[in-house]
Amino acid sequence: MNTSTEDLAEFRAEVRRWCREHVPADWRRAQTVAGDAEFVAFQQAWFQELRTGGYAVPHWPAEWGGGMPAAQQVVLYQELAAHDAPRLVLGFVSIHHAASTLLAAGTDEQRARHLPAILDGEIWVQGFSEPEAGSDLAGLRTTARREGDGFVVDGQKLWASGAAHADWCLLLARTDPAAPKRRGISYFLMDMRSPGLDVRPVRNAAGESHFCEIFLNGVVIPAENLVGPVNQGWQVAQATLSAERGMTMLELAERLGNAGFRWLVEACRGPAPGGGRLVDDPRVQDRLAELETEIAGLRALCLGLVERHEAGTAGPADASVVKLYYSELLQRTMDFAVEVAGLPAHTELRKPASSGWESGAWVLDFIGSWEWTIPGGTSEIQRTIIGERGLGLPREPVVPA
Amino acid sequence: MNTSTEDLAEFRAEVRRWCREHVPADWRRAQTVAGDAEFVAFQQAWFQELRTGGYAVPHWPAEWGGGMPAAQQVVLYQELAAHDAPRLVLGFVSIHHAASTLLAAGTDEQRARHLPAILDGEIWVQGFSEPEAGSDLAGLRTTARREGDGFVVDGQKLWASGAAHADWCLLLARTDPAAPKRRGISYFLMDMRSPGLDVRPVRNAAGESHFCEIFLNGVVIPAENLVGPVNQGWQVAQATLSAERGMTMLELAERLGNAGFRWLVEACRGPAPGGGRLVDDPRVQDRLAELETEIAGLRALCLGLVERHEAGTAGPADASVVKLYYSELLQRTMDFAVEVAGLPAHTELRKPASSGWESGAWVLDFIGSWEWTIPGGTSEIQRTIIGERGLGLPREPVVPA
Amino acid sequence: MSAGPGTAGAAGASTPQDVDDLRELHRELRDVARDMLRKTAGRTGDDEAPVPVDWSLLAGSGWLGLEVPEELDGAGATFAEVAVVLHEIGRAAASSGYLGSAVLGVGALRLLEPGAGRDELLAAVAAGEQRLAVALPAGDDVTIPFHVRPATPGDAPGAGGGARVDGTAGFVLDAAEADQLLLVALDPTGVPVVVRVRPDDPGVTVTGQPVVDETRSLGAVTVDGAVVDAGSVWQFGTDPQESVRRLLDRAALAVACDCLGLAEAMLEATVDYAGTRRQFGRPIGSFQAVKHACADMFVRISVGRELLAAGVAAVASDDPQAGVAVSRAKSYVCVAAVDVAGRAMQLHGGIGYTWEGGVHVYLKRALLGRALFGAPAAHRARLAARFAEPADDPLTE
Amino acid sequence: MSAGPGTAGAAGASTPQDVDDLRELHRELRDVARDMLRKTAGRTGDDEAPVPVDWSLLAGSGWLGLEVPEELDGAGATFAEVAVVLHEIGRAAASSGYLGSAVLGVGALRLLEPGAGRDELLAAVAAGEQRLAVALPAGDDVTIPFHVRPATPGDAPGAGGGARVDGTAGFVLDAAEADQLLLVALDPTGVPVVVRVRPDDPGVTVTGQPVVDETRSLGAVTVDGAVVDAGSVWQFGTDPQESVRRLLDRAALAVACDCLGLAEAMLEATVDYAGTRRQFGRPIGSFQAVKHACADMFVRISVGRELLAAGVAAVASDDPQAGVAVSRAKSYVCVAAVDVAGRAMQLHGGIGYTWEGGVHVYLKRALLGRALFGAPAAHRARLAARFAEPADDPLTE
Repeated sequence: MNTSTEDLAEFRAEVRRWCREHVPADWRRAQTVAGDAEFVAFQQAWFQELRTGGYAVPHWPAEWGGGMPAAQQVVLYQELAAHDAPRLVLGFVSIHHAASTLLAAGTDEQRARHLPAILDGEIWVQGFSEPEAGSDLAGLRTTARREGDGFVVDGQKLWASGAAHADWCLLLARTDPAAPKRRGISYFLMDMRSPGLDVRPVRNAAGESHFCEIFLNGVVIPAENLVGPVNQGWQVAQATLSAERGMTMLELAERLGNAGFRWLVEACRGPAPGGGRLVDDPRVQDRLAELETEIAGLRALCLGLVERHEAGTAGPADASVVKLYYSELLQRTMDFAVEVAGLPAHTELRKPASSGWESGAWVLDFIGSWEWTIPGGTSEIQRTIIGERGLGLPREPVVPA
Repeated sequence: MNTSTEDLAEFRAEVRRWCREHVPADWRRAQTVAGDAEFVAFQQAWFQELRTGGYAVPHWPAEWGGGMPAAQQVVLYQELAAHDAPRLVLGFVSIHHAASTLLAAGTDEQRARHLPAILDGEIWVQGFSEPEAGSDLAGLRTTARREGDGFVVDGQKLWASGAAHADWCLLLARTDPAAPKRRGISYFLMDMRSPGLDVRPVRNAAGESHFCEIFLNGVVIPAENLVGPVNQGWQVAQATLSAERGMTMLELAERLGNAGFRWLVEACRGPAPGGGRLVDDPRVQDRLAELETEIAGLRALCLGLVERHEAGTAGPADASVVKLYYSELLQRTMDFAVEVAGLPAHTELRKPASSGWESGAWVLDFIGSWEWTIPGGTSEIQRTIIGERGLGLPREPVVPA
Repeated sequence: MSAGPGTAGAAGASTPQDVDDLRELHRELRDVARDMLRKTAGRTGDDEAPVPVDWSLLAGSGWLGLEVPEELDGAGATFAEVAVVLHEIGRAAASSGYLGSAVLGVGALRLLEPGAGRDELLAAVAAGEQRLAVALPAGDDVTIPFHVRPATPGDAPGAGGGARVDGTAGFVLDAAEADQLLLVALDPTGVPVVVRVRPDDPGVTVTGQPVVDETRSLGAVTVDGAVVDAGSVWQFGTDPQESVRRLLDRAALAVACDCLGLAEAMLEATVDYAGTRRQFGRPIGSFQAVKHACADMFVRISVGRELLAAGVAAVASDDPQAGVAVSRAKSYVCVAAVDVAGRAMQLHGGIGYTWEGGVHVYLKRALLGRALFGAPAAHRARLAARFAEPADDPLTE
Repeated sequence: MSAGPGTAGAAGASTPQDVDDLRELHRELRDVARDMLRKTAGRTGDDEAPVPVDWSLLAGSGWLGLEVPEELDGAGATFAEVAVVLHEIGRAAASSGYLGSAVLGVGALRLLEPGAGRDELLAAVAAGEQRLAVALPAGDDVTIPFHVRPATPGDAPGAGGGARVDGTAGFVLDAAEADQLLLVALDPTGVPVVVRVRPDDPGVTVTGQPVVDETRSLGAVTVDGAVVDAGSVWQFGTDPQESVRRLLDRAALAVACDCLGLAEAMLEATVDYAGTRRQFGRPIGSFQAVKHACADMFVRISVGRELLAAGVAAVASDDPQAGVAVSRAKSYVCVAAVDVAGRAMQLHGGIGYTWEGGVHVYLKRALLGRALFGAPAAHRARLAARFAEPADDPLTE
């Protein structure tokens, strides 16, 4: 497939056509009041719709149904954002984290078992964080004890987004309690219908309950569901992180630029409280130009990361740079949106399910932006990673216990 | 002395009268091209002028020629700034650091010897920093060896502002090399005409040479010039810090508000490059209002620190709060000044000697602002002090050597 | 972190002894308020929404009449004391009708010409018998929202001698719970007046406006041809335009007091958490990333406290230049409060982002506070108007 | 920190192989430049002022004619290659006339209608025989500074057929060292043209304008009734207004390239220093305050590099929409460079504040770069003009 300017223009026209025909009209209103079941049904239906168009897993290898060049993916995500298409929220872990783990470290059997299933709607959840292991995954306490042909898992997971609807879980658990902290951890695929498993939703700061606690009491995982070698789980998790990051961010950057920021500008074109329009206020203009510039930088950064990842030239901290920058830029942008939107913004009490991180319910979007600066390694942790792995600065000395 | 509104208004009128009669006309031009000798002569003359007016050492105790209530000092500094009076640059360490050390920890003999001399123009320099002890004074290597009736000092001092013109030096030197880092340091008054002493100016980033290195080779200090007990020098230095800080900042805050910021606003009232005036640009207005607000906060903070210090209720990190906040606010303000002043600001190649930290030569002023964020404990160190002493957060764990 | 510098002003105090007495008084008031609010604030009901502080507790505390003259059974105190209470309510992120009744309601009434109706109402508010809300501009647009004209028989049967009121105001604090509403209105000659109506008067509609911050009660007040008797249209005691400005300044400053209180609470909670939560084998507060962020919060709060104290002193002493100090305090403190609450959420890590963790309550309240009664940019624009031409006496005192 | 993403553009490359070849070419160019500049830049003379890079070295390197067509003995390359050199000159904070001659001079000449005089000059510049400076607006005000009208015998004896030039331009880069000056002027009908004069022509005055940044040479060019022959008034090849805009974009972007280079150098120097300097018994780079500040510098530079690459690609390919990418790059990179150099000074501690430490050289250069050819606010205002009304195709590609 070529990515010349002409080919991309043609592809864009094709996606535009598709979006005009397939993006559901007025889904926002319905999803704003949707219950859980409606949300799941809508997500599954939209995923299949995208799949029919060939747009569900563009980032997967061609043999599994993807194979779209990064430049085309950018166009796809731009158009989906510009046409206000629903986002794949429920299947996010499935098509990104689960798939990239299976592709990078799974067995042929695991891939054959799960990749087609994901295309058919299998939902995954990530089971990494724990109460005592937030940013410090080395503090993981969940154990997986070898027993016969499998492992028996006990422990507790936190911040497992979407666990209530998940079929499968990417699980990190400690298989060698005696090993040093980052060693002795293994990576499993866990069936969420296993006995001994209890899922409880946790309400987040924005009032949504997609995060869950997962309680694990003697859950049995067959040995064939181990990913990579025993005790190498931390390394497996790290290795897939960079790949995931680039691909997920490609979409999110275009959403921020072509949905979130565009709505913000449109909102500023409406009448301002004291008369006139906000967009004609030089203070607002200045800030909009600054944010647009930063978002343009983000978009280029994300594309660059994907390209370098494909070329095998990505730096050891590139994924952290993108995560940190996106998180804080999202937060800054939403903060500004809250400020310019004034009091009426505070009356938006629910954001539509299936929407992006910037839904237009700016106050909730701003609060939701901490879901980016905290989970998956806080901004503070990302800065440490960038300093140490990206710049080679000396590590924090180890403190005697 | 009373500080009612009426009394302050009367005092203000008196200071205004004095300023109109005594502030030298057009001193800026002369001081911009002044050589070293002219600078020193001008500073000494201005100090005596202020002394005649009763304004040289308002913060000293009444018995030594001061005794002015803080509220009056504020008025004094406001008017001196508003009338663009020269600053006491050369005598700064003498009337602040030296005096407060002598008052708090000196002997009667030391006070009687030096305080009147300072009024007569005795110049002091602070000899604290060393090449290996920048922000970490505990790393001090200069030694003072007991020998007969005195101490013999060897070592090197850095960043000694004004050492080239100084008569005396406030010196920290290690008297017990075996003691833990912050112990075993003593505090001395050192005669700068002592044999074995060599002073070399160091050019700073702004191109000025008031900083000096002091080389000490077998310099003899008589025992009577010890301040406080042997090996308690670090504590003496710390104890006087808070007092100094409040008093020095009271003046600097009013300079920033009533000289620096006012000139900045005046500059913005002139014609802008593309026509119109900068002060009518809402972006500039917004930033000016923000800076003015922050400066108002600084001024109140400084007065509060002096008052709490007098009342004995100052918090353990109050001095650090003021130093950190002033430093960074000065830097932000100068940065903005450079930006709005545009290309012409870059042609100001010298700032007038005897002027404040904001002289109107904005580029040099901006660069000079690092003299506030680095020496005397960097901003990073101040944040650590605030976190640990002000908020009681746990200290950085000690690393095994 | 004990009470630092600048605990709300010393207006009216002229000797050092007076100042000390007032400080002591404020300290006591603060301790009582903190204790009471700790016990009652922060509870949620079955619907998980915050339960307001019991009105009888507020009435019993005497806080409702702090600024009501002693002869009307109030405490005869000033805004300086009200500020202490507001600050504590903010610290507790308490849900209460205090702002609507005791701060805006009493504040509006005290700006009016004295009279029997007004005095009666002041006494009733002080006693907690009547709850008020004041319908005044709540955002950046300060256009007066209501209009009054003489009523004609066409407006209502027998309406002669009365007045007809029209207009609408959004985001009116504590409107839904108010027994009486004070509408800031323009009379037919364009002079601001205050009109008293009741929520159930014909033509008056009060609609709740739920906001993301569940600790605040806001409502839209729509008045469509309501007819009131002449005794319910009240004149301001002095320059009416100036009086409206003072009322708006009071509202803005009240929100700033609240915001400083909640920022302090967030810093304290963060320091506590950082001292106990361990990661990488150490309390997280020993890491510079956390420690220095807390130090920055401390600096912001220290500066905000000084600016707020200046605003409170100016308003409490009816300083004609109070607007400058108010706009400084409102713009600085409310931005700082959002930043501090946001940092608190960040430094609390995962727990900070949960509903249970409670940090979100403060962040939402701070965000609403930033928008209420003039966004920071609006207050800065007001300050900046002074820069256009040189002042007679340019000294910033 | 090796060469990261987006090393200056790939304009003109249409296949992946071309892209790879171009990357390799840029890498070589960069390595040669870095090596050469390391050896020669940063030296100071007896007066402690920086010594410019030897002109013969520049001429010998072939960099002066990178954009000069091959038939005029240039390299026939594009702005993408010039950007690589500019970036390295910035990294070294080198004093050189490269910008005036090879970037602005050649850039201006290439925008003109081809002709013998122009081509001769291009060849002479490529060979290093003639040094140029271009007098164009250097600040936020982009008013064209010179005017041309037909000369009359009153202007000079025998001036018939020639042209008279008047005007003045400040802050002209490399003016004092130029053999010839290209003045951007308006002809009598208000159409922009370029006038070639020599510094010693009657009526032409070039005055040095020393600035705090000693690594740059700036001058004021005053032309008071200078008379030139008709062959020295040159027309632009395409839309003249558009051509001036492109020249200004080129100037702004060239400064941004320089600023990114110096920011990178400052980050590297800081990382080196932080890895070796010890305080409190540890390398200071192991403290989060230092480490996280370096991480922020790295992020800023990474983002700036991408924005710059987009600008360079747009200018190199004569994209008519290049202005957007240029204004983004100029505003972002030049602000970032000042911040990075400032942080570098801070993190170097005492040594960072000495003249000897050398950080100040970079900070001063960054500050001048921020102001040259449009301050960040001016470029943002230009970007913001696009927001006023919805675009036909709103996609930001």
